[in-house]
Amino acid sequence: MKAIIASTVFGVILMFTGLMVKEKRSVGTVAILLLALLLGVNIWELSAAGNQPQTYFNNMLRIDRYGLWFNTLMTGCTLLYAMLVNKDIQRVGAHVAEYFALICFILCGIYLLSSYNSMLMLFLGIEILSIPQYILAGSDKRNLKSSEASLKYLLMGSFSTGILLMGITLLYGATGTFNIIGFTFLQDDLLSPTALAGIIFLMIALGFKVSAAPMHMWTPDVYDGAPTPFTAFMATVVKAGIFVAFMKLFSVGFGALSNHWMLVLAIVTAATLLVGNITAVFQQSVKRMLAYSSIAQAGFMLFAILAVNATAWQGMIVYAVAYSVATIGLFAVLLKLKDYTYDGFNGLAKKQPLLAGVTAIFIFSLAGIPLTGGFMAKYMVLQAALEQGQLMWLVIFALLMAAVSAYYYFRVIIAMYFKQGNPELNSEVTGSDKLLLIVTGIIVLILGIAPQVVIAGI
Amino acid sequence: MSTYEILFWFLTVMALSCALGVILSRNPVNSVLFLIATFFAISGHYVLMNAQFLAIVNIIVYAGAIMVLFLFVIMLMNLNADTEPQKNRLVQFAGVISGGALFLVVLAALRTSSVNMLEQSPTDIGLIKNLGKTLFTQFVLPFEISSVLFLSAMIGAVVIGKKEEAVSEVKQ
Amino acid sequence: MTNLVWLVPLFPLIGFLINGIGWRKMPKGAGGVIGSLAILASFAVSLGIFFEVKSSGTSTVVHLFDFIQSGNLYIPFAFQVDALSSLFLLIITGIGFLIHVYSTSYMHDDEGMVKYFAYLNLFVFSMLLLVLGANYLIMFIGWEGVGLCSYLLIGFWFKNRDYTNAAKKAFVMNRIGDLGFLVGMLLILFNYGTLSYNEFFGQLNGGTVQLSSNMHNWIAICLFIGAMGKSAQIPLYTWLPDAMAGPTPVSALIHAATMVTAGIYMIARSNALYSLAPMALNLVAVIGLATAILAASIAIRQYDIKKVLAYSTVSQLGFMFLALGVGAYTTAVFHVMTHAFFKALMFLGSGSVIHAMGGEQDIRSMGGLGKKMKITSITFLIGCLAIAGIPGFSGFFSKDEILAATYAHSPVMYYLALGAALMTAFYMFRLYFLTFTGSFRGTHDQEHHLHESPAAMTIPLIVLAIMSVIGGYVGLPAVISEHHAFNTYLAPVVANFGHHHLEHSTEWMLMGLSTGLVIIMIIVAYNATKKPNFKENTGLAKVLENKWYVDELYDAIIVRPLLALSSALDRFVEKMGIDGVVNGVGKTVRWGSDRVRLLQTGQVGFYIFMMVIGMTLLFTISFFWVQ
Amino acid sequence: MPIQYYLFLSLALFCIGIMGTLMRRNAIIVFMCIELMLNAVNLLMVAFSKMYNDASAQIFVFFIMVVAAAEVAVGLAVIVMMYRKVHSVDINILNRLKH
Repeated sequence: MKAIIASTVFGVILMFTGLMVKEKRSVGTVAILLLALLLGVNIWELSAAGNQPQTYFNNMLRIDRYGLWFNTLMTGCTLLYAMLVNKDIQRVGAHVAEYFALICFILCGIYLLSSYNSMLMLFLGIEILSIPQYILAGSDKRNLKSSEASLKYLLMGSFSTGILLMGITLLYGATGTFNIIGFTFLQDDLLSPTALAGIIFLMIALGFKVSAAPMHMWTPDVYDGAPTPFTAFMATVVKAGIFVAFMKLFSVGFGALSNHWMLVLAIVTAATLLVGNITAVFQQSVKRMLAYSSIAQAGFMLFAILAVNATAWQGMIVYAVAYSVATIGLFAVLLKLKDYTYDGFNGLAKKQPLLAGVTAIFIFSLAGIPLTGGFMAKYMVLQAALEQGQLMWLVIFALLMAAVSAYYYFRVIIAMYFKQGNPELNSEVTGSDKLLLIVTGIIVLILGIAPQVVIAGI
Repeated sequence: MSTYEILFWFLTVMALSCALGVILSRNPVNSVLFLIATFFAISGHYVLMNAQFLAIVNIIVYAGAIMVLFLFVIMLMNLNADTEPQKNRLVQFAGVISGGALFLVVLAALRTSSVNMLEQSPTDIGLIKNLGKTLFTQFVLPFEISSVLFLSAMIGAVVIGKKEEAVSEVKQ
Repeated sequence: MTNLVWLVPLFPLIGFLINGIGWRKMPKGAGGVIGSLAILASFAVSLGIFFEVKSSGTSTVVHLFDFIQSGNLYIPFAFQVDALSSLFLLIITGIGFLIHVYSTSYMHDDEGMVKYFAYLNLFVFSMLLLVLGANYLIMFIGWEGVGLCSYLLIGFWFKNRDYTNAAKKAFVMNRIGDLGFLVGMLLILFNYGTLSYNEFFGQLNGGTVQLSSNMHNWIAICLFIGAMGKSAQIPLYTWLPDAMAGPTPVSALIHAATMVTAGIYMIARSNALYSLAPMALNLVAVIGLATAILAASIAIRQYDIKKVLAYSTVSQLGFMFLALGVGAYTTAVFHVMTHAFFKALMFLGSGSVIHAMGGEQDIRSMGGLGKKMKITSITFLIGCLAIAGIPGFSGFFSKDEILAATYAHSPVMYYLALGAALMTAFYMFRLYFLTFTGSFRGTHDQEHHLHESPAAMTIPLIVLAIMSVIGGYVGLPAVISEHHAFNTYLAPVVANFGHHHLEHSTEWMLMGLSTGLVIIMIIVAYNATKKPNFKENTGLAKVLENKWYVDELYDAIIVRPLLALSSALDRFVEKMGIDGVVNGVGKTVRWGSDRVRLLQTGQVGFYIFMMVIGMTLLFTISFFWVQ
Repeated sequence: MPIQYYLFLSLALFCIGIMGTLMRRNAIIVFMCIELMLNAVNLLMVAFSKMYNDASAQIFVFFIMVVAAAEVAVGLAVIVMMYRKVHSVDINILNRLKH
């Protein structure tokens, strides 16, 4: 609760900062300070929390340790993100304070999503998460692609909101409550079709937000068109937040009915893995490849939702952090380059060995090579799916797709290490940039060697 | 047929036909007007279901504010039927077919769902006093939180709507 | 000493970090010295561990820290120190050290030398991790690590496009194999709830969880698929010959001490599982045998000195898998050891030759090098004698043991394996004679340039040559000595070895048969290469010219069919069949990607349309198909 | 009146809205069709509220309107921004980003 209040207050403070401080750099500094403070608030709230979940405001929120820990981690990722791409955000447009305020509001949405107990809060959380994203996607007003991305995202996002609401309504019609713990479904031993229809609608709407196939089609265009610093945020922390909401709904709310929705979600997962990995192979732009890769990674995270067990919860949090950190790092490197195609990476190892080195670590993590966080994350979600028992075929399929993913991820490594070229840099790589990238790389490695660190906090 | 039923069917037919009008009329202004009519029909349904407060809000907020905003934007852009581009027939047909298929599938799925009768007796849950109480006790958190939503929408309108000088890519 | 086992992988890791961080600034010599010293230190510790394990005969698990602990899943980061792993430690660090020393001289002119040593150290580190891990997950980490390092090292000379493609191929094929390993690992975890060797094997041998042998077969086959990729067995072997693109010492490292032996190690380590999975074991034997024959026959027709060696490795690995498949686990490990000696020797020898020839690898341009390069020539000859299985050399003991075990298992397989062994003798000596005897066929410049390699290169050759001779005496055949030191040493790890009980007379007979035939093959090879003729068709004039009728007879009966078989297999089975299928998969993916990509039309309407279609389908599935 | 009638009416309006989004090229009209979908949901929500005699559903409708208003504000801003650049609100010309 403290974090929710703090995030909104800080957002407002940032807006006023924009009014009073004209220099972009100072705004950036204030934003980073406030995010650090927000992280502090999160830690404070986490340390004060007991083991029992706490409910607030007539069961609107139900805050448990998992949610608080997730919030803390995601705030930490956001802080890392803000420090890494601070300068690039300042380059996007004139309204730097507003961008950071929107990021604060998005965090507020994530806090709601990790602790909602009423469908109303889910709905509001998703909207608080989405509307700032539409704005951030369109914030580079000099660039037509950015506006196009924004409009596409807005139209499709609103469409999915309609579907989400239809799902919530049907579910309410079937159960008479908005409270996800209070759902009672069984009518004469038969799942009421209304409820099942509601579940499917919700699956589609949330699947849209996490870019699961066939609702994924907005993802490449929006991620490609949006200003790169904001793509980095939208593809990582935001996505992780929605995943936790997705998981909470399907395991707390509908967990008992898993045999009714599991097959459909398994099909969605398979389609997501297939489309994401296969389409990524042919991309020429690394930014767009990362968009498809985020679809592919979403396919893996869907395993955690499918599994409905304790390992899945742990796997989800490890995955969220490992994926977010590696992707943020990769985007930070990408932002340093002028050319976002694979060719833009040619010969990077010669010119910027450190940049190339950390990029290699991030790529290894995304591809799931052992000793990086990505491997542990994939391992845990697949393990969770196996514990579930019926998903062997899907796990094997996922592993096959992971092998395909090596192809497009390693193209980056080949470009950096095995090709000649002279990559042009956008801006100078300063000492602090290097330090931050090294820290990011170390986090990825720590997650691979001792994922315990993340799990222990739950 | 009771008055209630007559009203129900009248409003239903009105809502559906006006909704079809929205998507079929070529002139955007007509579409807006049809949509407003649809909202009125839906408000009528609200009244039938004793949700008077929502009926009024629907007319004020939707028909009154939101739709006027739409109308305003359309007028501003000076869009009329002649300049309105149409999708080709095949795409329109595909749209109708897929939308219709979805409708039929969901309809078939929900056909067997339990039949509950709506109570005819008037209740007072839809009255403003009752709703106000619920809103400010049970739903006070969402009420407060929605302010964040508005705040970000406001920022959005400012950030996005404000005119900025150079545009790198002009119309092709 | 055992408790210090963590030092063994630590030294190469430190070496990697120092070289890896400082590769742009450090002088070349320093990189080589640091890299070599790191491995030497590991070797010293390994020796200590080896003798301790040898004297005590115990198996210890050294727990370092908790790796994963979530729910009922507990995987510690622990090392297993026992006879098997300590033996592999010795092979890896010992031969690894020699290769490092050799590299200091071989790579001296390369600008990326320090980086090279960083990769090399990382390679050794990964392999040590693979061997030391006390559970399958640690093994898998090392498993992936060696795949990655081989990728980096094969593509080390990345300016050549083919080389990077070879690197990519190696990596992708390894990944395919890894998939099998991963599935097998997950199956173990799913069924037994543990990945630790001790617990898993304990469960297998009468623990609480009892499973059908069907499941054991599946797990074993999945693991074997992993081994196929890493140890280059049909159909995943084509990366290994292509992997010749890397610097020659790397080939030596990959082929002799690390990487390819991982599959053998894994199956030998899992012998408790394989003993319960007869179907999988048969598969291992058949695949091993087929690989041994196929690769040996292809090697006959190769002209690239490293390609011949590469195919011979594939073939020898086939022999090892054959040994595993017939249940002679210790014999397979024995062959790993002897093979490590002579194959490292030959690769380094070929490196010496290539060095002297100024980068030339085609044996058609060599010949008569023995005069100029005495040490290389003699050591290479020792390697050839060892791999061919001439009595007295290490290869004889291990190969003979494999053949004997195969005979006990199935005489038909024995004859096939014997055929492969004979082909081995043929192509190895063909290689030797073409390279080192006769007259020089290269350019004048090359001839002028010929010289013996410096001491840093020849000393490892000599050491390896000595090992290639004496390495086999730790495992004398039963007919000579009842005490088999090697088997005794491995006994605590491998429960049931040597279940072939052949009559002594049979064994003598088999030994005599194979030795005799091998010597005949060597003579055939000598005759076939005495007058090297690399033209495709030999006209009538050639026949008349030829005084040796025997030559022609050999040629007609043995050499020609062998060559024909070799080209046919090379052309149809490998290029079109196996490579075609493997590459075809890649092509299909790319083709699919290109098509699927076009769905992304950029039209919002179309996107929503797809969403609606998808929604309709999902509704249909969940309401009308599932229910 | 059986709840089914409202369910079907609402679904019909909802699907008309979907058809509209698929058929029209004018971004504003597409946006209006989405509003139509939201209203269909509202209608159903009120019907269920009546069925359960529960005020919370009506509050939910209230929040849907709130969110819709916010979305419209941002949406129209984006559409206006787009219009300023390309002088059209045709969604078919939004195809710089593809493949």
